[in-house]
Amino acid sequence: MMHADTLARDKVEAAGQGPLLDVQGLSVAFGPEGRAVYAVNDVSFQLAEGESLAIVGESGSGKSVTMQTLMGLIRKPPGRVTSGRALFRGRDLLAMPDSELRQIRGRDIAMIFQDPMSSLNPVLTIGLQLTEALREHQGLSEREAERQALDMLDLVGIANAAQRMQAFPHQFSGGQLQRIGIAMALVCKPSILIADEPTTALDVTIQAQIVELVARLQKELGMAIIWISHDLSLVAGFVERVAVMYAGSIVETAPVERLFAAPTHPYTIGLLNSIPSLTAANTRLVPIKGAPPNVTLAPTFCAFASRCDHAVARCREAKPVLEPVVSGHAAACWRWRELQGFPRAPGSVMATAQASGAAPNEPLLTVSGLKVHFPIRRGVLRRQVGAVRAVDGVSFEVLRGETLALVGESGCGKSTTGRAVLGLERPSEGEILFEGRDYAEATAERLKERRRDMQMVFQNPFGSLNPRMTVGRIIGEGLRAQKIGTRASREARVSDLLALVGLREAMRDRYPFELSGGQRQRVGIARALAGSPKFIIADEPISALDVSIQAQIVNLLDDLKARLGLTYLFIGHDLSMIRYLSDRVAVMYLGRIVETGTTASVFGTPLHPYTRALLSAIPVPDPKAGGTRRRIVLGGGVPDPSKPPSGCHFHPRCPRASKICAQVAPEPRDFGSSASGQHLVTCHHAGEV
Amino acid sequence: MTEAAIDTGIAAGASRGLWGEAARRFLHHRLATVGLVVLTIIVLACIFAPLIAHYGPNDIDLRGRNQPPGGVHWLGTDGTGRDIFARILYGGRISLSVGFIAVAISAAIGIFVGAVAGYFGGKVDLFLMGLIDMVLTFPRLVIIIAFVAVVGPSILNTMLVIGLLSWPSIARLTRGEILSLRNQEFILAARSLGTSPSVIILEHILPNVLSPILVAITLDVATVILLEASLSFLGLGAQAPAASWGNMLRDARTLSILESQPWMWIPPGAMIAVAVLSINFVGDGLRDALDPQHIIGGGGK
Amino acid sequence: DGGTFRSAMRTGCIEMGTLHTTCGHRLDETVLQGLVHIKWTGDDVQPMLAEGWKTPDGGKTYIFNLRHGVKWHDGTPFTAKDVVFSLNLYANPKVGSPWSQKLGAVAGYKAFQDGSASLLAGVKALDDMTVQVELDSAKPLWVQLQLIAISIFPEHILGKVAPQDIKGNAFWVNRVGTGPFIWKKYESDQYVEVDRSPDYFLGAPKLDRIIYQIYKDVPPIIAALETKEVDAMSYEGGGVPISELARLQKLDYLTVLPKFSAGLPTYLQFNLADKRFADVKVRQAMLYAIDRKAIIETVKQGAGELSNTLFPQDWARAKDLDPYDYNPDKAKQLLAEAGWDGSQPVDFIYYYSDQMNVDTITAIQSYLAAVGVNIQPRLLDPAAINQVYADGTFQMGFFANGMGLDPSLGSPLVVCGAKPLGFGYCNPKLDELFNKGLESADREVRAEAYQEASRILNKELPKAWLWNEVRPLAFNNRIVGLAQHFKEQPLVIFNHAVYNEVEKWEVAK
Amino acid sequence: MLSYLLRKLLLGVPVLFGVTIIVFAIAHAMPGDAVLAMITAEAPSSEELIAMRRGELGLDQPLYIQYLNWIGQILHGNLGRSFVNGRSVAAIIGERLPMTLELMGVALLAAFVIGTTLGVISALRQYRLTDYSLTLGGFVGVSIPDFFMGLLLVYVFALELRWLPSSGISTAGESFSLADNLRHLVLPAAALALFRAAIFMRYARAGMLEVLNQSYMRTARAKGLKPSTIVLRHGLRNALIPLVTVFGLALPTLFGGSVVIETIFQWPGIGLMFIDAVVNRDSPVIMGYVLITAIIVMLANLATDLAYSVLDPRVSYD
Ligand SMILES: Nc1ncnc2c1ncn2[C@@H]1O[C@H](COP(=O)(O)OP(=O)(O)OP(=O)(O)O)[C@@H](O)[C@H]1O
Ligand SMILES: Nc1ncnc2c1ncn2[C@@H]1O[C@H](COP(=O)(O)OP(=O)(O)OP(=O)(O)O)[C@@H](O)[C@H]1O
Ligand SMILES: [Mg+2]
Ligand SMILES: [Mg+2]
Repeated sequence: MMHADTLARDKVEAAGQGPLLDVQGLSVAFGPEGRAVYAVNDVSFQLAEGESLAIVGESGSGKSVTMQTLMGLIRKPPGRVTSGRALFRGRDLLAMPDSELRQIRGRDIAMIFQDPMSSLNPVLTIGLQLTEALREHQGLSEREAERQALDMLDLVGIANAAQRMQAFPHQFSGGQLQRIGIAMALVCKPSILIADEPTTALDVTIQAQIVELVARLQKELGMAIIWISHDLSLVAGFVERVAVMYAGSIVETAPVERLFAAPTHPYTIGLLNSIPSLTAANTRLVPIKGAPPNVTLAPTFCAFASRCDHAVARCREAKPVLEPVVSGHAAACWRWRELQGFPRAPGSVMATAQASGAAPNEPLLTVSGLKVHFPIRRGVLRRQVGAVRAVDGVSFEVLRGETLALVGESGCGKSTTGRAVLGLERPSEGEILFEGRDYAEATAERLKERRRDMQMVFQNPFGSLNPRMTVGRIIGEGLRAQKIGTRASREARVSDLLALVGLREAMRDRYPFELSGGQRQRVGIARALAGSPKFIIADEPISALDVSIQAQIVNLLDDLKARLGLTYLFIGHDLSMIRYLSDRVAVMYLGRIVETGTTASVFGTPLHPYTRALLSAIPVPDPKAGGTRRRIVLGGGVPDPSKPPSGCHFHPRCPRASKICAQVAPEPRDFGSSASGQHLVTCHHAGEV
Repeated sequence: MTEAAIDTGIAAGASRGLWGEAARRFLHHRLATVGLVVLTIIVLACIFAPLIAHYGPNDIDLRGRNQPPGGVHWLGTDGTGRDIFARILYGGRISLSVGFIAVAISAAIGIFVGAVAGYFGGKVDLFLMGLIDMVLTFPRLVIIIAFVAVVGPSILNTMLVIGLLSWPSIARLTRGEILSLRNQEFILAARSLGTSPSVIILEHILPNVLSPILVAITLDVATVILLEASLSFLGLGAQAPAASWGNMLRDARTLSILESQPWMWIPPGAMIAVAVLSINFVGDGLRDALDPQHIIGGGGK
Repeated sequence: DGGTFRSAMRTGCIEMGTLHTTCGHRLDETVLQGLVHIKWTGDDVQPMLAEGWKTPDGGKTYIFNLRHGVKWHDGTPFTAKDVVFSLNLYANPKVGSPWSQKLGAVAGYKAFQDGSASLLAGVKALDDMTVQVELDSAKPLWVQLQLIAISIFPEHILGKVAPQDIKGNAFWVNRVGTGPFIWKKYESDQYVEVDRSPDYFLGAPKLDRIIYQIYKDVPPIIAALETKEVDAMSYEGGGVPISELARLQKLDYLTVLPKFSAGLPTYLQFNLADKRFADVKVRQAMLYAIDRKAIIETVKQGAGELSNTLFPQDWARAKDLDPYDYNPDKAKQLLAEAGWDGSQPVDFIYYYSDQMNVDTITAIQSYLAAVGVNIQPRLLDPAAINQVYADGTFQMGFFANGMGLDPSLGSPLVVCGAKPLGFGYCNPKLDELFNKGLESADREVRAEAYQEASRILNKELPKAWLWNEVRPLAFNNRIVGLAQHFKEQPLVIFNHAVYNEVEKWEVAK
Repeated sequence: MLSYLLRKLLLGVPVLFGVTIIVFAIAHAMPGDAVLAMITAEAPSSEELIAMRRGELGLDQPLYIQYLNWIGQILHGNLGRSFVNGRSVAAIIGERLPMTLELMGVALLAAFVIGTTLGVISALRQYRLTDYSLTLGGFVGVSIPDFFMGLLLVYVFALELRWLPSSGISTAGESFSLADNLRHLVLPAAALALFRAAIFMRYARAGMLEVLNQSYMRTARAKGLKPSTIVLRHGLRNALIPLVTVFGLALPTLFGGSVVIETIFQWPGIGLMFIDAVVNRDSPVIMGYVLITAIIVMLANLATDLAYSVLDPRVSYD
């Protein structure tokens, strides 16, 4: 059996003809006929040996399902492949029995999954998880398998790999886990690597590391790559070809330069338009209007029609097929020819978002010397033996009516700061003044009052909504808790809020799981707005969303700021978005703020080495720039916040560190001018060029 | 048009309250509905036992003892000529009420203690865990004998004793679930809105930890119905002439009856099994119904 | 090879020793022995370690001539020292044996009890092989009534043990006796194994060994009988439960003796301190209300002998007793006359929880309910029963008492001030008759006294006499000499010696 | 880890005090006492004798003094002497505990292995015939009380089939052999195990269903592993974690169950001892039993915690 198999493969390889992977007319549906979800509709694409292909598209457009179908990983039932073939080296993956497919999985085609933490088995050592596929497929001895796994770990840059083989997933940081996931996919040296949004959950610096890593490995190992993403700018730098998916179908496919230069399908155009530009600041973002497609309808028309400015009757009657635009570039749109003349960014974008009334100068919130330490207890008597210094001396002001952005690597203490401001975390030290008043010793009643004025949009759009409450109840919860208004008036207020955040009234009775990420995020915002607060802490409200939805939300926040005069503390790590929406920026590193200033001055003249590194890692939605930009890749990971380095926390990773940095913690110094406003930098070497 | 489709899809379930929606989901769960119907039939039959059974549960007929099932006595008679069918119905009153009420007591205590321990943590948790360990190691036999002596034997006391002794497992379960839930962001969100701890426990935590607890509760009902039989052996529980499924089984505890008079033990045994099975299906249904994410009709096909 | 006899035994008192408990005495019949032994006919005693005895003064002084040449199983000769030691041991207040009362008639017993004497003055060794026992007053039936169930212990072993340490002493799990079998091995809650003693003074046993298998529960014994894991379910096993009778009767390798063993009067107990039961009409009504014949025929499957008075012995019962035949109308009438308030429930205690007795109580409850007496049964265990008795916190109950060999043994149930079983009943006439019964050894004279007593008990019903318990026994036919032994005896007294002539039993080839 | 264990053990001390105080009080609330329990009609005791025996046993003292005396003994490492036969409680328990542990150990293990296996199979075949049959069987299993299950097993395997002996731990009068002992063990262990296997099955099924939906299961499949490896190595390991709690909770109930089963099968363990002690109001033995079982339950809890940390590396106790 095995023998014949190998023979067959050799034959195809010898023939040297045909693509490595040839997917033809693949359709996948979930659920019984009549109530089906048409997740993938007539998808065809080819992948040549060593080629790198990106599949982009909105959340829910069928990217993952397509790939998982190829790997035989979708659950059947409810999943079913309704048509199509997927030829891998001439053999149909969809037609072969599972036992045969098993031989291909992991060995010839490997996959990196979206969420590293949950796709690694929490109770097995990563050593075992790395070697088991090797031993299964290549019958290697334990030693040999371990050796190869070690090599692979080294390759993906896990330091001290030999020791870490014995560690369990929870002992790694998110970035490390993602690399382990990559190593796991690569150990068997597959011919195809499928990477399913492997970086969405990570912050820019790590994202950059991983993209770089995969690109390098692809060259070294000569494999073909399919990289799934919803972030066009991310893939721009390193793939050769892009396929854009929408509602289960590929709507456009082209070489990457060509796609950015001459997008043809209106959806692709929309997608490109929603990306904030690093160069043109303070223009309004252009999201694609409307909601993501409804894939429960049979694919008999153009699914994008309802959101398309150019849709005509025909679009609603028949489904367009992929037609070649030029060689290697195809689009599925009835009107692509007519649309080619249209400008890429439709209409000049509206003017600045900072239309708010009062000049932002009077401080609404003043945080000084804030420390939040989480005790680490050990021993029989639970003595405190140390502390996680999540926030370690943070001072900043938020002025009335402005948006202050708090940025920094994952785990640097941004959320903790936010929670402390809100009173959800008890500060170990420091003072928080809101409208000039300190609430540290406030009674429960006074605290409750403050909570009317100050609200938070939580980081995790799913985790922060009770899965068993309807949207209406979630939004109204604050009103009930604060006993605001009557039952009827609360209902009315919820309706208003729904409208305000752009959700339809019908959403009121839905459960969180029935919402898309963007909708969930808006529910979170509506909930925060319910009590008419003056101040909102928005904790990474957009990091998990795709660009077009990000654009929607950012616009919403802007509108609200303008209409209601809100003040924001915006936490995030997506710098391009932050640059777009904030007035001032504070950069955090390991529990401390290292640089604060107006957006323009921080982005224009970053003075702290860490800020510079961060900015350099921002992906640029331009395939040409991607290769040429100099990226400062920081060594190592974020240090353990319970044992922060002495002196300047950043010195072990700082390219500019000198002796003094290891000994003395720098004080903030103002490098601002009257034009640029205050620009505080906490670095011994700031200003030295 | 796609948007319209979404809207109509939602409108179908317009104004879905938490419970109305749950009820609708429940009724879509086929096994759960069957369980509920069976359980309802059993409960109604027990309540209306006097109308259904031709005989009283304690009407003895010494000359007509040990009769096999037949036209007169549908399920036969026992060692003193009592009608088994009637005893099953009347016995169900005791067994089911003991099962439900004792479990209700233990679930109430267990969930309360577990929730408090899990939510507040620290010293409270330490103290309550000690309490749980203590109750877990109590020898039931001694406690029951002493309890009967002090308060006297009655069904009410049976329920009380069982309830007071069997809550620790549910408390542990609840505590564990809550520990893992306590730091979820939606709890933080509720706190930040100024929601009070009691409302947080009731509205946010409990609905989300209910599913494993429901499994434990449904299994507990069976255990309790059986426990009542052992208790009546010790003097607590249903006293001599009164019937309960458990003590009907216990009365059949001789080799002769086991071998040649199966009509004395199969009916009570089967009733326990059917009741427990139905309760479990209802529990499954309830669990799925309270979980909006569960695909309707996914269970029990 | 004489083979093994396996007998089921329901007891856990081996470790405690026979001095402190009433259970486990059957074992002593095969290992330890007394001066005398009950005859298997159940109506007299036969000499054992005492070859013979005489009483020169009509029952005040007894002189026992001990058997010569008897050796303890460890080889030490048996002498009068052992007898004197053993009787003192029973009476020793520091030992605290419940059997102590059996020697209550011996001279010097009081002084021994209150500490003014350190020995029983009335017990003396006249020489190595002769023992004299002097009583406070003449008791012509003393040997027959009191000396049974008193085993003689080896002085050379137990004499070294302090009296307060006798209970639970290692001796009890490694007994040294003079009987037909030698203690071999004891496994707690499992079995006792005894092997034949070739030197037994009545002749070497034919069986090689006896294994007493200990059971707490009855169904396992029935199963073991069926699977031939045990050979006998006899007294020490508690008798075959009625519910399993039919099943065992079907097995051809078993001899089932359905009507054997009695001497257990079963009755409804009244708390006479409670006003509701003070009127004799109420008590009589209870008996009229219950169809005892039906209960015996059905629930008890014949395992009961209708009785209308205390004594199980035929000769002690008058012939003209009121039969209290089933008559619910009469019962209602009597209750009405007594002004019975049927709305008040009656607290009714019991402690036999086996199938037959629970069925019986069910039947009684149903019969009583039919005449307006609403009893509410309450199951208690022995300790609780004794507590309830001591406190008098009950109204009615269902009980049986082992009466044993002689009608005189029934007195603790009914004489004035009897504790704990009297419950306020007192009739001086009756007490007088009981005393009269003990003053003579003449059966005729005694019968007259007891028959008169039986009439009083029948009329006044201090307890409502229901029946005498009959317990079926079952034996495997492979043990020859056992079942036959019982077949000859129409009604065996419950306290009857079982292992009488055990040396003659054998395993069928 | 070590300090965690120490801390747990230290915390156990007040719990043990609590248990013993409460049980002591409750045991004395039982009607009757050791002296009354020994009275029978055959050998009625005088009131003086009763008083004397009470004095001897210390039952005439106030309850708290009795408890203090008892605890004093315990602190000297002495469990006291049985009221009934005067033997040392430690010796009695020492003799019998191994029997009970053998029975319970085998039963628990069998229940766990059988229950888990069937639960996993049931989960893998969710909503198919196998699943339904196992579920039904499981519920019939939890509907048969220990005492009836024991009888049923005896009837079928000892009486009808004659495969196994009906009671005892070994054939009486023969020298002990392990094979003989194991033959005797089968029925009582099965009677104890079946009910619990059914319960384990329910939990194992739920746990496995949960695990099957986890993304690491998909990863394992994506690696092309054998189905058996996927289920056993990746699935079961994770499904076992919640089961460990149920396992720990089953232990105390097993002590209760073994009282019944030891009686039915005449298994001479501490359950049989305990029931005698309760009937006899033998409070030193009752208290000895309570103390020992409480300690065992607590140690088992600790072992559960350890097993937890072995099975789930994310759990760390420090
Ligand atoms: N098991 C399933 N049952 C029903 N519908 C499903 C199932 N799995 C996926 N779908 C649906 O199929 C569609 C495509 O899902 P898929 O996961 O491929 O999206 P995606 O493009 O990977 O999105 P994302 O960017 O959010 O990962 C979605 O509408 C999804 O709801
Ligand atoms: N309750 C807690 N106990 C102990 N450590 C904590 C606790 N909460 C947070 N931490 C630690 O404090 C540090 C800061 O956490 P925080 O959530 O504020 O980071 P963040 O900047 O919001 O990161 P991200 O971008 O990943 O959300 C982290 O190292 C985290 O592990
Ligand atoms: Mg996806
Ligand atoms: Mg955060």
